[in-house]
Amino acid sequence: MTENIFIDYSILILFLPLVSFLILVFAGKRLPRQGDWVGIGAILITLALSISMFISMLIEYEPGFSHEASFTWINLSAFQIELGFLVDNITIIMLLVVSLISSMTHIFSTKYLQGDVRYSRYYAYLGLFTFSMNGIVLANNLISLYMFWELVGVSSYLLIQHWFEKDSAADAAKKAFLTNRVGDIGFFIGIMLIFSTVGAFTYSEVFAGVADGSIGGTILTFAGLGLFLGAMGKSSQFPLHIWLPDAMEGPTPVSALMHAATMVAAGVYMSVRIFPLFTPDALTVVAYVGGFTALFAASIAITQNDIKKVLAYSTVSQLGYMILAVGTGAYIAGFFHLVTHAMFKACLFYCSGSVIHAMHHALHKKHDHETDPQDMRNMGGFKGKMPVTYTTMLIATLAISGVPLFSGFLSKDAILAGTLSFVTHHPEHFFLAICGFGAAMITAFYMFRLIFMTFHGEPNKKELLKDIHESPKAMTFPLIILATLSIFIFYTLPYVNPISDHGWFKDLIVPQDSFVQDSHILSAHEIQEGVHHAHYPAMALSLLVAGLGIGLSWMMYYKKKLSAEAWAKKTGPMYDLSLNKYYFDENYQKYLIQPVLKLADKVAYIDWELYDKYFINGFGRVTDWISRVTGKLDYEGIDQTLVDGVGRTAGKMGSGLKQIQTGKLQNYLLFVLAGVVVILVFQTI
Amino acid sequence: MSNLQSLYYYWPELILTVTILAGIIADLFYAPKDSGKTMYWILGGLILTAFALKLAADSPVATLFMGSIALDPFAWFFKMLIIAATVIVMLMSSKSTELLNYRVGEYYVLMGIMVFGMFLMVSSIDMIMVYLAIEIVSIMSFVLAGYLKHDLSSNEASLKYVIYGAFSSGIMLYGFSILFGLTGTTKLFEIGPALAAMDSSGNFAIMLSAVFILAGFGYKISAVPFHFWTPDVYQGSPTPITAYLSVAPKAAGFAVLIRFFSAVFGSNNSVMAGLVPVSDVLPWPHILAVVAVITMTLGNLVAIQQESVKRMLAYSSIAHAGYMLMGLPMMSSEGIGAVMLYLVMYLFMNLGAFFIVMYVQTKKDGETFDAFSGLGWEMPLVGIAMTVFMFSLTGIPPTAGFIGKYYLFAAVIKAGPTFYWLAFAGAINSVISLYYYIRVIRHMYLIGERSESIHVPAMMTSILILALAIPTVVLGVYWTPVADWVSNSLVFAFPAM
Amino acid sequence: MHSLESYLYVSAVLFALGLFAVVTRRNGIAVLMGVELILNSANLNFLAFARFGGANFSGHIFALFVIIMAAAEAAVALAIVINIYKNFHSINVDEVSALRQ
Amino acid sequence: MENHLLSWIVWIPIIGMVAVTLIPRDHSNAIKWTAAAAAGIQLIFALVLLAKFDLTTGDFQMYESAQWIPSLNITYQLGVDGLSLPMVVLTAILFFIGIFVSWKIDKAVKGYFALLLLLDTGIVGVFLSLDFFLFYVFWEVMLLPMYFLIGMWGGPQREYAAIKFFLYTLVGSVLMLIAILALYFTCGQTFDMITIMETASPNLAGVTWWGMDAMKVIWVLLFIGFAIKVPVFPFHTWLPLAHVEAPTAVSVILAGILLKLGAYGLLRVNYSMLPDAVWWFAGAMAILGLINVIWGALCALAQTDIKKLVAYSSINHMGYALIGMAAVIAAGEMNGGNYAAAQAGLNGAVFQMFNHGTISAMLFILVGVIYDRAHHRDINGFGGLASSMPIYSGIVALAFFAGLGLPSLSGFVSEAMCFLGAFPVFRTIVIIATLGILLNAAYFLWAFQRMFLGEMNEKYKDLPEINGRELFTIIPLAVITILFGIYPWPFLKYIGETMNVIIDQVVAIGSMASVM
Repeated sequence: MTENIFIDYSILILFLPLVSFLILVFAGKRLPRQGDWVGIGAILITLALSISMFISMLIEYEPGFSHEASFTWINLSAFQIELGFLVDNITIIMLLVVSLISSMTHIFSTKYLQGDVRYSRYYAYLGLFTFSMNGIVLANNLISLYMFWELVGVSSYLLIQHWFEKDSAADAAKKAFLTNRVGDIGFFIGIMLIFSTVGAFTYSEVFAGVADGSIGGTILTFAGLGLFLGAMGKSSQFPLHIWLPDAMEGPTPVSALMHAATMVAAGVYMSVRIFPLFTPDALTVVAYVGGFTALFAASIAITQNDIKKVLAYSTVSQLGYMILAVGTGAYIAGFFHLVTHAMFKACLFYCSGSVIHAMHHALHKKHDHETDPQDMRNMGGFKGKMPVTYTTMLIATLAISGVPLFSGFLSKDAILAGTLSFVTHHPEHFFLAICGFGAAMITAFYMFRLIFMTFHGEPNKKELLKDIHESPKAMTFPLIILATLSIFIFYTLPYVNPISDHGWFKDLIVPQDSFVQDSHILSAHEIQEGVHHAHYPAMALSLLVAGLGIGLSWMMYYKKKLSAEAWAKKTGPMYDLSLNKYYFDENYQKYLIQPVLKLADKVAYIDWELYDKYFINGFGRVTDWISRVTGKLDYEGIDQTLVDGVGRTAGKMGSGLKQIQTGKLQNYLLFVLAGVVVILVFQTI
Repeated sequence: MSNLQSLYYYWPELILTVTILAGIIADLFYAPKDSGKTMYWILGGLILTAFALKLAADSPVATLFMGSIALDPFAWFFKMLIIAATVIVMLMSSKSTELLNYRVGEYYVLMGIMVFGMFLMVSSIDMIMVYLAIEIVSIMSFVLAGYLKHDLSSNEASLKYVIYGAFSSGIMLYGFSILFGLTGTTKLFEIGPALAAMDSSGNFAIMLSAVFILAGFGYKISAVPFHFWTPDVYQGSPTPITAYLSVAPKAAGFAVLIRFFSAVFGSNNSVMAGLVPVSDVLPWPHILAVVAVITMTLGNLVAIQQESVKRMLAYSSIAHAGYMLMGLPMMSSEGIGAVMLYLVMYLFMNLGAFFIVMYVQTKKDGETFDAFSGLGWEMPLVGIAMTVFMFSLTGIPPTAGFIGKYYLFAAVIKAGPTFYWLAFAGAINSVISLYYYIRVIRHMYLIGERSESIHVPAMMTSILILALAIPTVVLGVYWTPVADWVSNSLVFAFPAM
Repeated sequence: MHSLESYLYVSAVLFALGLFAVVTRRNGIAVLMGVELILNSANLNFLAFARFGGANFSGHIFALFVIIMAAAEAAVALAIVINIYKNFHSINVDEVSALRQ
Repeated sequence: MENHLLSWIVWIPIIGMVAVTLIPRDHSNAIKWTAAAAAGIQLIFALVLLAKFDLTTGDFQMYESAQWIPSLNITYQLGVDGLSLPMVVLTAILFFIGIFVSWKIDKAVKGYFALLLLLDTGIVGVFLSLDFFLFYVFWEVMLLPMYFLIGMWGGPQREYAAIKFFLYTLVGSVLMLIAILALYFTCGQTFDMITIMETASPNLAGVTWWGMDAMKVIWVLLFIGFAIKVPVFPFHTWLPLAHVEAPTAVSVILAGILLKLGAYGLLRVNYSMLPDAVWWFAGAMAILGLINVIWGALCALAQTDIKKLVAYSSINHMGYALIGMAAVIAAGEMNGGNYAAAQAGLNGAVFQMFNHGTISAMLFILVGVIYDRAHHRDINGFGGLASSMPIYSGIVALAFFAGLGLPSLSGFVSEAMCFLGAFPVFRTIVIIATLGILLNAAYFLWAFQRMFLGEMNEKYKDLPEINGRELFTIIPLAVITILFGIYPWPFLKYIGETMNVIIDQVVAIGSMASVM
C-alpha cells in the first residue's frame, strides 16, 4: 500500500470489480443466485469508497488537489514506460459517477435480467466493464489509458452481444468494436507522434513536452487530432456515430450504464484530460465535430419510433454538446454536462427499460410476439399505470431539455454560454452557435414527444393497458435515486440559486491553461470571463429554444393540434433522411466495407490462385518441362534430320528412315563428335 | 627405378595377380552351381592385397618401371578405395538373383582383373600405361556388362558399351599420338615441360589432342557430352555391375584425369600450382567448369523423368560426376582433396542405393518407382536405409553426401569470386536433385498402404545394408579420419629429372 | 615424298574414314571395323612420329601395344556381337534397342 | 550436468527418440509417455536454464565448446543469450504441449513421436549452436522430420504440402550454405559465430564481387534463406499450405517455432555479423514487413477455412516483428540517435516472436479441437457454437482477442513496441501498418461471429465440450499470454541486455558513417 490513502482507495476501486469478474467467470454458475451478489457487493463497496473519496474532496475543497502514483512497467535503460494513477477532483467525481451508475445498473438488472440464460456471465462482464472504466478514469498516462480504452471496448462488445443468438446483436457488437478500433488507430498514431517527439506517456511529462516546445506546430495538431479520433470513436461522434444506436441491441441496463452514462463519455473525459495539448486548429475541428454531431443526431432522434433509438440518438447529440464545449474551450462545462447527463440519461434509459419490461410482460400475457415492445407507437397512457416511472422520466426529460431547477439546465447553459463567447471571439464560427441552440430546441422537442407518446394518450391496443404494471422496487429504486440527482441543488451547493453558474463544481474544477505555444490561444481565465459574460444571454436564448421545442411537441403529440403525419409529408425527403439515419450504414456498407471485402478476396485470389499456382509452382513446371525436353534430346539422341542428313550425304539410305529411330548408338557417337567440336569451337574463341 | 627394383615395391599388385590366377584355376574345379565359391578366393586375395598395401603404406614416394608407374599416396588412396568398392560389390553380387543361372566363377575373376587394371590406371604416368590400363578396365567391363548372356538388355548394354568404349578410346589414342608427335615422348612428366617450351605454332594441335584425350577420360567418368552410354549400360548390366561401374572405374577415371591433366597441362613442378594454360587458347579451368555444370544439370534434369529407379540412379551418377568435376577447375589441393573425399562418401551412399535397388528387384521383381510403394512399411530397415542414402545423395546434413558436397563447394568458394557461379549452379542442382530422390522416399512411405506384416532381410543382407548405411550417417557427423587420409594422400610422385 | 606430313595426312584420312564408318554404318561388324581404322590411324601416327621425331622407340612400343589391345578388344567385341546375333537374329545396331522406354 | 546444461537440452529429445524407437510399435501408450517424458525433462532443464541465466550481461552464457573437425575449425559450440533463451524455453514448452496435442495420433505412432523428438533437437540445436557449421547442420536436420510429419500425418494435400515446404526451404538453405562458406573464408576460415561477428565487417569492408558490395551479397543470400522461414512476403506461399495440411501438433510447432527460426536467424546472423548491410536493408525490411501485415491480413479476411485464416494471420503477425527489427537503425546518428526507439523496436520484435509463438499455438490447438469434433474447418459451416460449447468459445474468444492485439494480452505489448520503435524512422510505413490492427480485429471478430454467434447450428447442438487434455494443452499458453500482457517486464528483462548488444553493433557501424 502506498503512503497516500487516495491512491490506496483508487487501487481498491479499480480492482474490486475485476475480482468479482474473475470469481463470476470461473465460478459464477456454481454460486447461489448465480453469484450476482458478488458483483453487487463489489460494486457497492466501490461505491462506498468513491463516496468517501468524494466527501473528503468536498472537505478539502481544494481546486489544485491532485495525487499521482506510478510504477515502472517496462524499463529498458532508454525505453521506459511508467504506468500509474492520477487522482484529482475530476477523477474523484468521475469515479463517483461510474460507480454510482454501475451499482444502479447492478441493482436494476437483478430484476430486469431475472432468469436470463447467461445471468452470471452478465454480472461478470459488468464487473469487467467497471474495472476498465475506472482504469480509464484513473490513468495518468496515455498507454494505460489506451489499454483500458480497448478493454472497455471489449466489455461493451461482450455485453452488446449478450443475446448473441440474435444476429442483430452479434452484428452490433462487432460493429461497435470495429468502429471503435478505427478511432483507436488514430489514438495510437497520436500516441506514437507524442512519444516519438516527447519520449514519454504520462500526462504531466507530455504537457511539459508541449510546454517546452519539443512537440508543437502541425505535429502537435495532428497528435491532438489523432487522440481526438479515439475520443470520436468512443463517444460516437460523427462520422463514427453509427455504432451507438445499434449497440442498443444489448440489455437496457447496459445501454444505460455504458452507452449513455459512462463509457461513451470516456471520449469526452479523455478530451478533457488532454485538453491542454490541443492546438487552436485542432480545437476548431473538435468544436465542429461536436457541434455538428449534436445537431445531426438530434435531427435523427426526432423521427425514431423505437424508444431506445430515440434515447440513443439523443445520447449522441448530448455527447456532441460536450465535445462542442471542449472545442470551444469551455471544457469544464463539457465535463459538467458529462456528469449531469450521466445521471438523467441513465435515468431515462432505466425508465425506458422499466417501460419495455412492462410492455414485455403485458405482451407475454397476450402471447403476442409480433408487437415490438420497444415501439412507442404501441405505447401510450402508461402514466397512470406506472407512476414512479412516469414521474422520474419526466424529471429526467425536463433535465435534458434544459429546464431550470434541473441539472441539465446548468450544464447545458454553461456549454451554450461557452459556445456563445467563442462565437463572439470568432464570429466566422457562428455555425457552432446555431448547432448548439438548434440542438437544444430539437432535444426538447423529441424528448417530450417521447414522454407524450409513451405515457399520455392511449395505446393502439387498448387491452394492453390493463396488463401494464409498475416495475418492482429493485427497478424503481435506481430511477428515484437518479431522478433525484437530476435536481439542480446537488450541483449548485453551497449556493441555492437555480440559475447562477456557481457551485462546488465550478469551484473545485478549475480550467487549466493550454500549454500550446500559440499567440492567439485564449487563456483559461479569458475563457472563464467570456463564459461568465455570455451566461445570461445564453440562458435566455436556451430557455427560449427549449420552450419552443416543448411547446411544439405539446401541440403535436399531446393536444394533437398539429398532425405529425402532415408535417412528415410536408418535409418529405428531409423526413425520409432523418428516419433512415441519412442512410449512413447503407453507404458505409456500400462504399467501405464491401469494397474492402472484395479487395480481400482479390488479394487472396492473387496470392493463392495466381502467385502461388503460376509463379511459384511455375519454377517446378519449367524445370519439369526442361527436363522433359533434355530427356528427349539426351536419350533420343539428336534430332533425326541430323542423322538422316549424315546418312543421305553418305548416300547410304539402305535401311531407310524408318530404322533411324531413336536410341541408336550412332546418335550417341555423333553426339560425342558434336561435343568435341563444340569444345574445340569454345576453345578457339 | 629399374624394373627389378620396382618389383620390390610392386608386390601388392603381384599378390593380386596371383590371386587372379588362383581364382581362375580354382574355378576349374568347381561344379557350375557352386562356382560362386570362386568369390572367396578373389575376396581373400583382395583382402590380402589390402593388407599388403597397408604394409607398403610407408614405402617411399617413387616412380617404378622406369618412370611409367607412380608409387605415391595418391595412387595408394585410390587403390584402397577400389578394393573397398570391389569387396562390397562382390558381396552384393553373391546376393544377386540375376546371376543365379550363370556360371559366376569368371565373373569374380574378371572383377579381379578389373581391379588390377584400375590399379594401373590410378598409378600410371606414361601414356602407354594409361592406354593399357584403360583398355584392360574397359574390356573387362564390356564383358561384365554383358554377363547375362540370355538377357537382351544386358546384351544390348554390352554392345553399346563395347562400341562406345572402343570408339572413345580410339579417339583418345589419336590424341595421344598427336601429343607424342608434338613432344616425342610418352612420359607424362616430360610432356608437360616440352609443351610449355613450345611456341604457339602448335596450339591447334595441342588443343585437338587435349580435347580428344578429354573425350577418352570423359567417357570413363561419364561426363557430358561423353556420357551417352551410361543410362543404357547401367540399366542393362546386372545391378551389382552397375553399382560397380558407377563407383570404381569412375574413381579410377578421376584419378587418371587428375594425374594426366595436372602433369601434362599443369606446371611441371607441382600439381598444386594449378592448371596453367599452356597458352591462352586453352582456358582449362573454364572448360572443366562448363563441362561440370552441364554434366550435373543434364544428369539431374533427365533423372527427373525416369520411371525406373535403376535408370534414375544411372543419371544421378552422371550428375554426381558433374559435382565432382567442380573440384577440378582450380586444380587446387582443396579441389582434388574434395573430389577424393567425395568419392569416399559416394562409395557408400551410391553402392548402398544400388544394393537396395537390387534387393528390391529380387523381392518385388521390379525396379520402377511403383515397386518401391509402401516399401518403408513392409521392410523398415530397407526403407530407412534407402531414406538415408537418398538424403545423402541429395546432400542434406547430417549425411556423408552433404560433407562431400560441402568440401566441393568450399573448394570452389575458396578459389574466389571467379567461380562463385559454379557454386551456385551446384547449389541449385542439389535442389533439383531433391525432386527425384525424394520421389523414392515418397513412394516408400507416402504412397501405398502400409502393410502390417514386416519383412526382415536375411542376416547377411541386413549386415551389408547397415555396413553401408551406418557410415553414410556417421561420416556425415564425424569424418576427420577420412579428411586426414585424403589430405595425407595428396602427395604425387615425380620422376627425378 | 617420305615426309612426315604425308604419313600424317594418310592417318588423318584413315581417322576420318573410321569416324565416318562408325557413325554411318548400321552393321555392328562394320562399326567395329571403323573403330579399328581409328586405332590404326593412331598407330600410323605413332610410327611416323617415332620414325621422324628422332631415335625414340616408345612410338613403336606404343603401336605394338595398341595392336595387341585392338586384337583383344576385337575378340571380346566379336564375341558380344555373336551373342547378340544369337539373341536378336540381327547385328543391325538399330534393332538392338530393348532398352527403349 | 552443471556445465553441460545446454547439451542436455539439445540431446535429451534424441535420447527420447532412441528410447521410442526401441519400444515395439504396438505399445502406443508407452511410446507416447516416453515422448512426453523426454519433452518434459527437456522443459524442466529449460526452466533450470531460465533460473541460472544471468540477467546482467548480454553476452553468451553457459558456453560449451569441444573440438569436432579440427581440420576445418569446426567446433561443437553451444551458448545461450537473451535472444536464444526465450526461443529455447518456448520450444520446450510447445513440444511438451505438442506431445499431448498429438495424443490422438493412431497411425504409425512410433514414427510420429520419434520424428517429433528429432525435430525438437534440430530446432533447439539451431537456437543454441554458436558454430556456423553446427547451426547449418541442425537447420537442415529439421527438414526430414518436417517432411514426414506433414507428408504422412497431414491432410488430403499432404504430399504436395510436404514437398513444397521441403523444396522452398532447401532453396533457402543452399543459398545460405554458400553465404556461410563466403563468410568462412573471409573471416579467416572459422565457423565460430562469435569470431565471425567480430571479424566479418572489417574483413568484408570494401570488398566487391562483380561490382556488388560483397557484404550486401552475403546479406541478401542469408536474408532469403531466413526470409523463407519467417516467411517474408514473396516467399510465403508454402506456409498456408503447410499449416493447413499439417496435423495439429505440427502446425503448432510450425507456427510457434519454425517461423521464429527465420527471425532468429536474421537477428543472430544478419544483424550480428553484417550490421553494415542492416543500414542498407532496413528500409526494405520495413516495407516487406508492411506488406506482410497488410497482405496477410487481407488474405486472412478472405478465408473460409479457419485453419487457413490462422495461417495467414501468422504472416500478418510476423510482419510486425519485421517492422520492429527494422527499427534498430533509429539509434543511428542520422536518425537522431533515438536509442529508446531502437530498443522498443528490437525488444518488441523478439517479444512479438515469442507472443506469436504462444498465441498462434493456442489458435492452432483450438482449431484442432473443433476439427476433431466437427471434422471440417469451414467457418460458415458452424454458427452459434457459443451456446453448445461455452467454455471452448470463451477460450477461443481469448485467443482471438490475443491475436487481434488486445491490450492486457501479450500480443498488444509487442505490437505496440514494434510500432513505437519503428515510428520515428518509418513514419508513413507504420501509419499504414496500423491499418493492420483494424484488419486483424475485422477478420478475427468476423470469424468469431460466424462460428460462435448467431442461431445455433442444430448439427452441432451437442458437440462435446472441450476436454481435460485439451484444456491442459491450452491453459499454460493462455496464462502466459495474459501474464505477459499485464506485466511484460519478466520477459523483457531477459532479452533487454542482448538487444542492447545488437543495437550497439549496428549503431557502431552506423556512426562510422562509412556506409551509405
